[in-house]
Amino acid sequence: NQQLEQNIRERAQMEEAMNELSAREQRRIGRDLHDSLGQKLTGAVFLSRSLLNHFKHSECEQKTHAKTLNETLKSTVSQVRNMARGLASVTLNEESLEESLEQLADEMSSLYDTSCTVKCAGDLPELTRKTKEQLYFIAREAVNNAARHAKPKHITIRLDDSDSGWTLSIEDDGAGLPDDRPAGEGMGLRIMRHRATRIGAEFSIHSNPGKGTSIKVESKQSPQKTQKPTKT
Amino acid sequence: NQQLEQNIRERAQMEEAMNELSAREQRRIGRDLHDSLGQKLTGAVFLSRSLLNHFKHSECEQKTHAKTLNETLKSTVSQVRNMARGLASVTLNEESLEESLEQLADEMSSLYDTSCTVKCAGDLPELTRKTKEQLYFIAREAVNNAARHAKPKHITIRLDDSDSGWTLSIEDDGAGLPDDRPAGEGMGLRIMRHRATRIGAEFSIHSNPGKGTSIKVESKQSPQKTQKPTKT
Amino acid sequence: MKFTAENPAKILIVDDHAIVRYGMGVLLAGANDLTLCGEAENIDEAIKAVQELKPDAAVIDIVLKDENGLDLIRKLRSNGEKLPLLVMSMHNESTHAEKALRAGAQGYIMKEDADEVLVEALRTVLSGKLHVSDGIHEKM
Ligand SMILES: Nc1ncnc2c1ncn2[C@@H]1O[C@H](COP(=O)(O)OP(=O)(O)OP(=O)(O)O)[C@@H](O)[C@H]1O
Ligand SMILES: Nc1ncnc2c1ncn2[C@@H]1O[C@H](COP(=O)(O)OP(=O)(O)OP(=O)(O)O)[C@@H](O)[C@H]1O
Ligand SMILES: [K+]
Ligand SMILES: [Mg+2]
Ligand SMILES: [Mg+2]
Ligand SMILES: [Mg+2]
Repeated sequence: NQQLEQNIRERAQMEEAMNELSAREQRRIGRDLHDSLGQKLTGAVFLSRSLLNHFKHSECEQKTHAKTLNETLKSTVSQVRNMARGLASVTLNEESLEESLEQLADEMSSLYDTSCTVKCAGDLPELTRKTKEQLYFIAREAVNNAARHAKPKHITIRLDDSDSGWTLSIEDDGAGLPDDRPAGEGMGLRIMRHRATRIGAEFSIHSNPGKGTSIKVESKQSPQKTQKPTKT
Repeated sequence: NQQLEQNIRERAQMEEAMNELSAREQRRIGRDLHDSLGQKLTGAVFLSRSLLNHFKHSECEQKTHAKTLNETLKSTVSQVRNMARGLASVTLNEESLEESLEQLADEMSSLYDTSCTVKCAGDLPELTRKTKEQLYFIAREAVNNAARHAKPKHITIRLDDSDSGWTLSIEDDGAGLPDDRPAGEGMGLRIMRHRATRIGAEFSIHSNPGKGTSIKVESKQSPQKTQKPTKT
Repeated sequence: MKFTAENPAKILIVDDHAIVRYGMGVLLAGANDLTLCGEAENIDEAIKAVQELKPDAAVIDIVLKDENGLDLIRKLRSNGEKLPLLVMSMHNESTHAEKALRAGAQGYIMKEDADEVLVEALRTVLSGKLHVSDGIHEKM
C-alpha cells in the first residue's frame, strides 16, 4: 500500500517534470520564432520593399510579383510574432509579471469588445519564476473565460500584497457563472485550480448571477520573503 | 490516508491531462508552421526566384538584393520545416507509426554519421494513437541517445508482433552504457520508462561494453486486439 | 537642419541580426536625403559608433541578444548624446512605445510596418518631432 502510494507519487512527479520540459521546449520554440525566424523575415521584407521601389515607375509583371512578395512576407512576420507571443508568453524578454499582465490586458482589449486593466500593488514580494509563470497562465485562462463566457464591460486583473504574501484576482462584471453548469468543472477551471496547488496557493471562485465573477489565487505563506529570491 | 492517496492520484491525472493538452498544442503549432507559414514562404521563394531571373542579364544592385532575398527565404523554409517536424512528429500528415519511424531513421542518417534502418513485422496489431505516439517518442529518444553517446556504425529500429501484442526495440552496435553511469537514470531514460508505463508496457535496457545497447518496450497484453480500435 | 541629396543625414543602424541591418541599409540607400553611416550589433559597438561617426540619427532594436536597446538609449542620453533615436521592434507598440519614449527615444516603429514607415519616421525625428502611430498618439 505504501509502495502503491510511492508509485503514484512518482508518476505525478514524472508527469510534472515532463510538463516542465515541454514548457521549456515551447519557450525555446517561441524564442526561435521571434528572434531567428522573425528577424530573417524582417530583413526579407526590407529587401522586397526595395525591389518594389525599383519598379515604382514601371508597369511590368515583376512589379506585381514584388508587391505580392512584400505583402506575403509582411503577413508572415505578423503570423510569426503572434505564434511566438503565445509560446514564449511570460518569459519573453524576461519581463516582470506586471508587464506580462499588461500585455495580456492589451491583447484582450483589442481582441474582444471588453476593456481590461491591470492594478498592481507597489511593493510586491519577489516572486519565483515558477510562481510568476503559473500566475500568468491562471490570469490568461481567467481573462479568456470572462471574455468568452460572460460578455462583461470590464475585466480587472489585480495583484496585491497581503499578510500571507500576495493575492492575484481576476474580476469581471459579466453574466456570472451559469446555474446549470455541469457538476464537474471544465478543463480550464481544473487547470487553474491545479496550477494554484502547484505553487502552494489557495484557489477560489465567487460569482453573482448578472453581476459577475471573481477568481482569486492567494499565497498561503510567502516562502519568497524569507528565502533567497530565485533569479528570474 | 486514503484521502491522501486519492489526492496524489488526482494530481498525477491532472498533470497527465496537461501533458496531453500541451502535446496537442504543439501538434497544432507544428501544423500551422508546416501548412500555413511553410506554404507562404515557399510561395515567396518562387516569387523571389522570378525577380532574380528578371535581373539575369544585368549587373545591377537589385540583382544582388534579389539573390540575398532568395537565399534568406530558402533558409527560412528549411528552418520552418525543421521546427514543424520536431513539433508535429508522429501525427504530421496522419502517417502510420512505421512511416514516422522511417522518417526518423532518415533524419538520423543525415544528421549523424550513422546508418539507421527500420524493420517492421508484416501483421502488427492495430495500435491506438496514444500508443503510437508514445512509441514514436521512445524511439526518438533511444535513437538520439545511441547516436549521441555510443558512436555506433548502425542503429536498428524494430517493430515486431509477439504473443503479448507487439515489441519495439532500438539496437545499436556502439560503445554500450558506461560503467561509471551515475546511480540515477538521466531524464531521457526516465521519460522513456515512464512513457512505457503510460501505455501499460514493459521497459528494459540491455548493454554489452563495446558491443552496444538495446532498448526494448513490450506490450504486456494487447488490449488493442480485443478493444474496438480508436480512430487514429 | 535640412538634409538634402548633397548633404544627406547620416544614419546608424543598431540591430543584432545582420540580415535586418542589410535589408534596412538597402532601403536607406534608396532615399537620397539619408545615408547609412554605420552599423552596430550591441551596446558597446553602438556607443563607440555614435562617438566616432557622429550620426545624425540612429535606429535601435529593442532585443539585442542578451542586451536591451532601451538600456542603450539611457546610456547614450546619460553620455549627453542628443541625436534623435528611433526604436524599431517586433514588440507590440501599445505596450512598448511609451517605455521607449520615456527612456529617451523620439519614435517607435514596428518591424512589420518598418519597410513602409522607416524613411518617413526618420525624416520626422530628424526634423525634431516625435514619431508614433496615430493610435498610440491618442493614448498618450
Ligand atoms: N468568468 C466567467 N463568467 C461566466 N461563466 C464562466 C466564467 N468562467 C467560467 N465560466 C463557466 O464555466 C465553464 C467552465 O469553464 P472552463 O474554463 O473550465 O471551461 P471552458 O472555458 O468552457 O472550456 P476551455 O477552458 O476548455 O476552453 C464555462 O463553460 C462557463 O460556462
Ligand atoms: N545507446 C546508448 N549507448 C551508450 N550510452 C548510452 C546510451 N543511451 C544512454 N546512454 C548513457 O546513459 C546516460 C543517460 O541517458 P539519458 O537519455 O537519460 O540522458 P542524456 O541523453 O545524457 O541527457 P538528455 O536525454 O536529457 O539529453 C547518457 O548520458 C549516456 O551516458
Ligand atoms: K541614400
Ligand atoms: Mg476556459
Ligand atoms: Mg538522452
Ligand atoms: Mg534583435
